[in-house]
Amino acid sequence: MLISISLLILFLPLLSFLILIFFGKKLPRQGDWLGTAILIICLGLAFYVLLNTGASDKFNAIYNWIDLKDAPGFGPVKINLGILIDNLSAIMLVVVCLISAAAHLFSTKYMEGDAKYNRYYAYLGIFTFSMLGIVLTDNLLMMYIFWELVGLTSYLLIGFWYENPGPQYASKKAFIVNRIGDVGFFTGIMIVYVFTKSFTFSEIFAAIEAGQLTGGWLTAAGILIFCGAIGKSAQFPLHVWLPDAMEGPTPVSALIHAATMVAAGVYLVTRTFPMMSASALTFIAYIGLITAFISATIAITQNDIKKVLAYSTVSQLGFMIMALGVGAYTAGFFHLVTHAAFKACLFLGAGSVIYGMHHEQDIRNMGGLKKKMRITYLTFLMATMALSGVPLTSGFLSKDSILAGTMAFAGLTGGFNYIIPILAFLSAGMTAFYMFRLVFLTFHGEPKNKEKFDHVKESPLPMTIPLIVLSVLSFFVFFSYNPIDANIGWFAKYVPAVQTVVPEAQRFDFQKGTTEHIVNAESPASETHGENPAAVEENHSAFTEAVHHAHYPAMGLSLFVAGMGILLAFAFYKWKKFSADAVAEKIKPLYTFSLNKWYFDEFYEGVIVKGLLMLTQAFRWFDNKVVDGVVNGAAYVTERSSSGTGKFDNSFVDGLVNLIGSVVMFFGLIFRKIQTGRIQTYLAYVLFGIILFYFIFRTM
Amino acid sequence: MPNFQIGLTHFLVISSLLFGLGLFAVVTRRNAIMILMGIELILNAANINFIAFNKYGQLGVDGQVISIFVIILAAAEAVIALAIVLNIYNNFKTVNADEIDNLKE
Amino acid sequence: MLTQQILDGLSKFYPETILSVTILVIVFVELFFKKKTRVSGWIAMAGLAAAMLFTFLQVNIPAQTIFFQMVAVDPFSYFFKVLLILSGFLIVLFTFLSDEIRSSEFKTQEYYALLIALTLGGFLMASSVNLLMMYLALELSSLSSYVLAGYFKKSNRSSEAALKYVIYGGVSSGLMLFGISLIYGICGSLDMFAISAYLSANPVNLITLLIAIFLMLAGFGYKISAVPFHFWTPDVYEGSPMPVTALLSVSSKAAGFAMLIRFFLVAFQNAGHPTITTEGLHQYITLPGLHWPEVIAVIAVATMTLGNVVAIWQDNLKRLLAYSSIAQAGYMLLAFVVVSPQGISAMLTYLAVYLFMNLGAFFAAILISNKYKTENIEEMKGIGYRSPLLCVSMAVFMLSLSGIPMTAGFIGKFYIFSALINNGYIWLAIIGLMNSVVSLYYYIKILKNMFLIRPQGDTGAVSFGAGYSVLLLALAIPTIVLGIFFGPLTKFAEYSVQIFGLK
Amino acid sequence: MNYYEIIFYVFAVLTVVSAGVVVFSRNIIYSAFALLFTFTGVAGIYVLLNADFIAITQLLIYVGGIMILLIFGVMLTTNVTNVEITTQTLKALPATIVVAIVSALLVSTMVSTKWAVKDPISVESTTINQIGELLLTKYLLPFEIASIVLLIAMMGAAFLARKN
Repeated sequence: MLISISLLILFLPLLSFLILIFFGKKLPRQGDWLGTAILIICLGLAFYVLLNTGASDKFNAIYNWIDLKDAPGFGPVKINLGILIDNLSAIMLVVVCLISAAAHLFSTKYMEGDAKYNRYYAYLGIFTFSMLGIVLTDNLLMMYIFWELVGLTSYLLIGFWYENPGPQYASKKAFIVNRIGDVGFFTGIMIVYVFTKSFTFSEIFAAIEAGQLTGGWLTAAGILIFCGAIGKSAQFPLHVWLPDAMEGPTPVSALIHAATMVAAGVYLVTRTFPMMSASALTFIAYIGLITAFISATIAITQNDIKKVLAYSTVSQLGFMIMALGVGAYTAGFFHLVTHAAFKACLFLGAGSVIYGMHHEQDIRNMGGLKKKMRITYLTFLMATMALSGVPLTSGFLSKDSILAGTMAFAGLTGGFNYIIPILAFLSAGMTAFYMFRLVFLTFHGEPKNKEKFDHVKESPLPMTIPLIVLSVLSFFVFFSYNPIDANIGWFAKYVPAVQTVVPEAQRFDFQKGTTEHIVNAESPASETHGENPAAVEENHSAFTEAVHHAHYPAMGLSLFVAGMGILLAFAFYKWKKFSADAVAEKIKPLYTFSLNKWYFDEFYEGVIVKGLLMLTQAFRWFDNKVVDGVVNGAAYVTERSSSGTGKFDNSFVDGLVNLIGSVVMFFGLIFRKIQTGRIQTYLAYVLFGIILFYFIFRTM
Repeated sequence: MPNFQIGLTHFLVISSLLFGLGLFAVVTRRNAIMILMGIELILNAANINFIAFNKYGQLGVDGQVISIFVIILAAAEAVIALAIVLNIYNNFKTVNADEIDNLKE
Repeated sequence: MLTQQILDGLSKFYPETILSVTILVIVFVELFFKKKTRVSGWIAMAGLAAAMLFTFLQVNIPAQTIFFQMVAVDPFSYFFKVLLILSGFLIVLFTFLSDEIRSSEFKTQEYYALLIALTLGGFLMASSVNLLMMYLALELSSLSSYVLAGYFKKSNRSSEAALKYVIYGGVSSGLMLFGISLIYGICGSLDMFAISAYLSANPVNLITLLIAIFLMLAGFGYKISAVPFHFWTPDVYEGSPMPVTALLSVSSKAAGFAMLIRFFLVAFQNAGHPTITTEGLHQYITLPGLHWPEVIAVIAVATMTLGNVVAIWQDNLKRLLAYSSIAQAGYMLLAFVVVSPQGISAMLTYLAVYLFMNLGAFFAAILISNKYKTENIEEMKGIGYRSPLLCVSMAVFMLSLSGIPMTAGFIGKFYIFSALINNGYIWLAIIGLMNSVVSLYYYIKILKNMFLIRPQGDTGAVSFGAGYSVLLLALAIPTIVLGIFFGPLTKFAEYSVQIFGLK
Repeated sequence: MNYYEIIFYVFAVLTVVSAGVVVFSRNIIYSAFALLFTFTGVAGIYVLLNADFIAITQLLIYVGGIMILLIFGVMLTTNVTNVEITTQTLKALPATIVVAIVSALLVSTMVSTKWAVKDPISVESTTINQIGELLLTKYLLPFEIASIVLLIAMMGAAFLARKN
C-alpha cells in the first residue's frame, strides 16, 4: 500500500511534466494550477507515508530488472530495481514535496507572463520526479540514473532564460562541474558492484559486513561515492557552480539549492553512511569543514542578495557533510531537514524582494523595505534567526547538535582534529553576522534607490503563503518540544544513529568493541542496523556519551558566537558604530580575497582550464613536431617509394579516425554503386553470392 | 559400355538444365516477359525434381500432389506478374527491365 | 476419425479462419460502396481484433501440430501471431492517417484485403512445419505484397517497385523451391520433423544438402532482406506507398524470421528431441559436418555492415530507413548464430522491440511527408522547431534504432550481445558494437538536421491532429518504456522458445 | 534401347532444345512458342514418371492457361507490326559465367550424389484416386490456402489491370 502510494508520489510529477510539455499551451493559465495541484496532492500523500512509517519500518518492493544468469568468470548478473521506504525516505519525501509545492505556488506569480511559462512548470515537474526518484530508490544504480536526471533537469532549470549569456554559462558550468563529481561517483559504484555483486544498499552492506569489500578498496569506494556528493552538494572544491546557478529563476533556486538537488548529496552520504570507513569519514568531515568555513567567509562580503544566500547554502551544506563525517548522523540529517525549510523560505523571501524591487538584486540599492513588505520582512527575519542559530528556532536545535557532535569527535580523537570544532564555531558566528547584515541592508535603514522604492508593494498572496508556511516551520516545536535539546524530540527518535558495517580495523577507536554483541546477535546481517532503538542506545555508546557531555558547552558556545555575530551586525549596520567600509579598507587584502570568492574561479580558469589548454598545446606541439615528423618521414619514404601516394593526415590519431571513417564511407560508396537500379544485375549478384557461399563452405 | 538404363539421374540432369536455362533468361533477357518465362522454366525444373524423386524414392504420390500446388502457384504468380508488367507498359511505354532503373543507389 | 481430426484442427485454427473470412467480407462489402469509404478499413480492424482475441485464447494451448502435421500451434507461433496482428493494426491506422493514400483516387477495398492476406500469410509462415505449407504461405504473403507495392498504379515509382519486387521475389522463391525439391530428394519428405529424423538417422551427402540450404536461403534471405539477397529492399521500399513500406519492413520481415528460425532449428538441430539439461533448458545439437551457424554468422555480419555503411550515404529518408532495416536484420541474425534458447529469445525480444521503433520511424516519416512534402533529409532542416512532438518522437525512434541506453533498442541489442558473449562469440559482439557506432552516424544526421539547424523561410509551427499525436505517442512510449521495463517482454520471448520444436 | 528410353530421349531433347530456343531466340514471339514445346516436353516426362494426372494438369494449365497469358502479354506490350520485336540481351558475359557455374555445379551434384533410390515396384495405372484422396486429407490445408492464394492473385491482377 505504502509502496503504491510512494509510486504515485513519484510518477505524479512526471505526469505533470508530460501533460504540461505537450498540452500545456492549450490549458487555461498554461496549466500552472495543474502542476501546483499535483504537488500539493503529493505533499498530502507524502505526509500519509510519513505518518504510517515507523522509525524501524522498512517497506521494500523489488522488481527484477535484468537477469542474465551466470556470466563467465564473474558470477550471476542480476540487477534489481526497488523502492525503499524507511525513516529517511519518508522524511525526505515530505521535505521535497513541501519545498516543491511551495516553489510551484510561489512561481504562479513570480513567473507570470513568462514566454515559456508552461515549459517552466513542466521542468519543475520532471525535476521533482527525478529528485523523488533519488529519495525512493533502494539501490545505487537507480540512484545514479536519477542523479543524472536531476543533473540534466537542473541544467534545464538553471538555464531557463537561456537567451541571456549569464544563465547559459551558469547552466553549463553547473552541468560540467557536476559531471566531474559524477565520474567519481560512478567509479565508486562500479567498485562496490565488482566486489559485492549488487547495487542494492542492504545487500551491499551485508556483503561488506561479510568481508567482501575491505581495506583500501572500501575507503576508496566510500570516498569515490562521496565525490558524487561533492559535486551535487557543492562541496569544496566543486562548490563553484552553486553561486553561479543563481542565474536561474529564484523559485528554482529555492527548490534546487535549498532542499532538493544539493540535499541529494547529503542524502547520498546518509544512505551510504554504514559503509564509510574511518578514513573516508575523516575525509568527509574535513571537506565539509573546509566548505563550511570558506563559504562563510565569502558570504560576508557579497552584495547580491541571492549570492549571499547561495554561499550561506554552501556553508550549511558543509555543516551537514561535516556532521556526517564526524559521525553525528542524526544531527546531519536533522540539519538537512530544518535547513530545507528556512533556506527555502529565505530564497523565496529574496524572490519576493526581487519581485517587489523589479528585478533589483543588489542589496546596496535596497534598504527600508521593512515598512513596505511587512510579511516578507517578518518571515525573512524568522528564517534568518533560524539560520543564525537563535534559540527557540529549529536551526538552533540542529546546528547545536552538529556543533556538539564536532566537539565530541574532537574530544574522542584528539590532536589536530580540534580544528574542526574551532572552525565550525567560527563559521557559525560568521553565519549569524552575514545573515543579519543581509537583513539590515535589505529591510532596515534608508531606501537607497528612492525611485524603485516608491513602487515597492507587498507581494501577492500566492507568494506570501509559502513564505508564511515555511517560516512557521522554523520554530522548534515542530521537531522537539524541548527548545534546547533536540535529542528528546521525535526526530532524534525517528532517525536514530545507524550501525556501521565496516570491518573493525577500519572504524574509529570510539566505534570499536562497543557494538560487538549486537553484530553477533543479528547475524546473518542482511539489513542495515539500527532497527532496534534499544540496541541503538548502546551503539556508539562512547560517541553518544561524548555528545551528551558536549551538549551544554556546545550550546553555550554556539549561543555566544551567534550572539557575537548578531551583535557585530547590529554594531556595523544598525547602530552604525563602525563603518563597514572603513573596516573593509583596513583589512583590504582579506576583504578583496573574500569578495572575490577566494579566487576559486580565477584559479580554475587560470590553472586548470589554462593548464589543460597548455597541455593540449603541448600535445599539439608534440603532435605537430614529433608525430608529424615521424609520419612525414614515413610519408616521405612512402612517397619516395611509390610516388604520389599522397600525404598523411595532420596527426596520427586524427588520421586513424579519418582513415576508419573513410574506409567505412568508401565501402558505403562501393556498395551503393552496386545498387544500380537494374533488377537483373541484382539477380546476378544473388547467384554470385550463392556460388561464393558454396565455395567458402564446401571445404569446411 | 556406358549404362544407358534410364534412371533418376537422367531426369535430374534435365531439370538442372532447365533450371540453368531459366536462370539465364532471367539474368540476361531484357524483356520483362522473357524474365517471367525464365521463372516458369525454373518452377518446371523443380516440378520435374519432385516427381522424379517421388517415383524413384517410392514416396507414394506426395511429390505429385506437391507439384500440383507448384503449378497453381506458378499460375497465380504469372497472373500477378503480367498485370504488373502491363501496368509498367502503361506508365513507361516499355517493358525492358534494364530501362526501368529510376530507383537506385 | 478423419473428420474428427479435421474438426479438431479447425478448432485450433480460428485466428486464421477469421482472417480468411475477413478477406471475403471485405471483398463482398466493397461491392456495395461505390465511393471512397473507410468501411473496409474498419472491417479489417474488426477482423484483426477478432483474430487477436482468438489468438489470446490460445495462450496456454499445449504445443501441437494440426491438419496432418501441416501447421503447429505452439508458443512460438503465438508470439509471432501477436506481433503480426499488432503491426497489422498499426498499418491500418497508418493508412487512415496517410495523406498519400487518402489523396489517391483509388478505392481501397483491395488494399485492406491484401493487407489481411499478407497477415494471414505471415501467420502460416510462422506456424507451418511442412515445407510445402511454408512455401505456400510465403507465396501468399509475397503475392499480396507485390500488388501492395504497386498500389499506386499511376505512379512510376510505385509500379517500378512492384516490377522489381515481383521479378526478384519470383526468382528467389523459384530458387527456394528448387532447394526444397532437393531436400525432398534427400530426405523423402517435406515434413520438418521427418527431415530432422531422417538427417539424424541416415548419412547424407552434405554437399548436396549444402546446395539445397543455400538455394533455400535465397528465399529466406529475400524475405528478411539479408545480404546478398537484399538488393530489392531499398528500391522497393523507396517506391512503395509509405504504409506498405512499413508493413514490408516489419510484418513480412518478422514472418520471414519465424520461418527461418523454425526451419533451421527443427530440421537441422534435431529439435524433435532436444536434450534437456539440468537447468531445464533445451540444448540444440547441430548435425555433425553441417556448419549452418557459420553461414548465418557470415550473412549476419555482411548484412549489418552493408546496411550501415550504405545508409550513411542516403539522403532519402525512406531509402535510409530501408538500409537501416537491412542492418537491423543483421543484428537479429547475429542472435541466431547462437543456437540456444538464449539466442533465440534475444532475437524474438529484438523483433518485438523493432516492431515499435521501426513502425514509429516510418510513421514519423509519413507525417513528415504529409506536412512538409519531402522525403529528403536535407530539406528537413529545423523542423524540430516547427513540430516538436513529431521530431522528439522521431529522435526517440532513431536513438532506439541505434541502441542508445534507456531505449527499447538498447535492450534488444543488449540481450543479443550478451547472448553472443555468453556463448563465446565475442568477435561477433564486437563487430556488432562497431556497427552500432557506425549506425549512430546516420541516425544522428537526421536529428542534426531536425534540431541543430534553425529553420529557414517559413518557421511557423506545424501541428497535427490529436489522432496523429496519440498514435505517435502510442509508438514512442512503448519504445521508451520497453527500455526500462522489459521484464515481461523477455519473459514472453523466453516462454515462446522454451517448448519450441516439441511435437 | 527399348521404347521407354527412346521416348525419354525424344522428350528430353524436345524439352531442352525448345527451352534453349526460348532463352536464346532473338524474337520474343519465337520464344513464346518455343516455351509451348518445352511445357509439352515436360508433360511427356511426367508421363514417363508415372504422373499421368500431373501431365494432363501441366498441359491444361501451362499450355492452355499460362502460355496464352504470356502470349497476350507479349502482344499487348510489344508493337507487333514493328519489325523490332527482337529483344537484345544484356552485357551477357559475366551473367553467362555466373549462370554457367551454377548450372555446372547443379548438374555435377545431381550426377555425383548417391540418391536413396529404391527398386521400382509395380504401380497402379492411374494416380488420380490417390491424389484426390491426399488432397482432401493430408493436403487439405494447403488445398484451402491455395484457393485463397488464387483469390488474392485474381483480385490483385484485376485491380492492377483494370482502368478506373
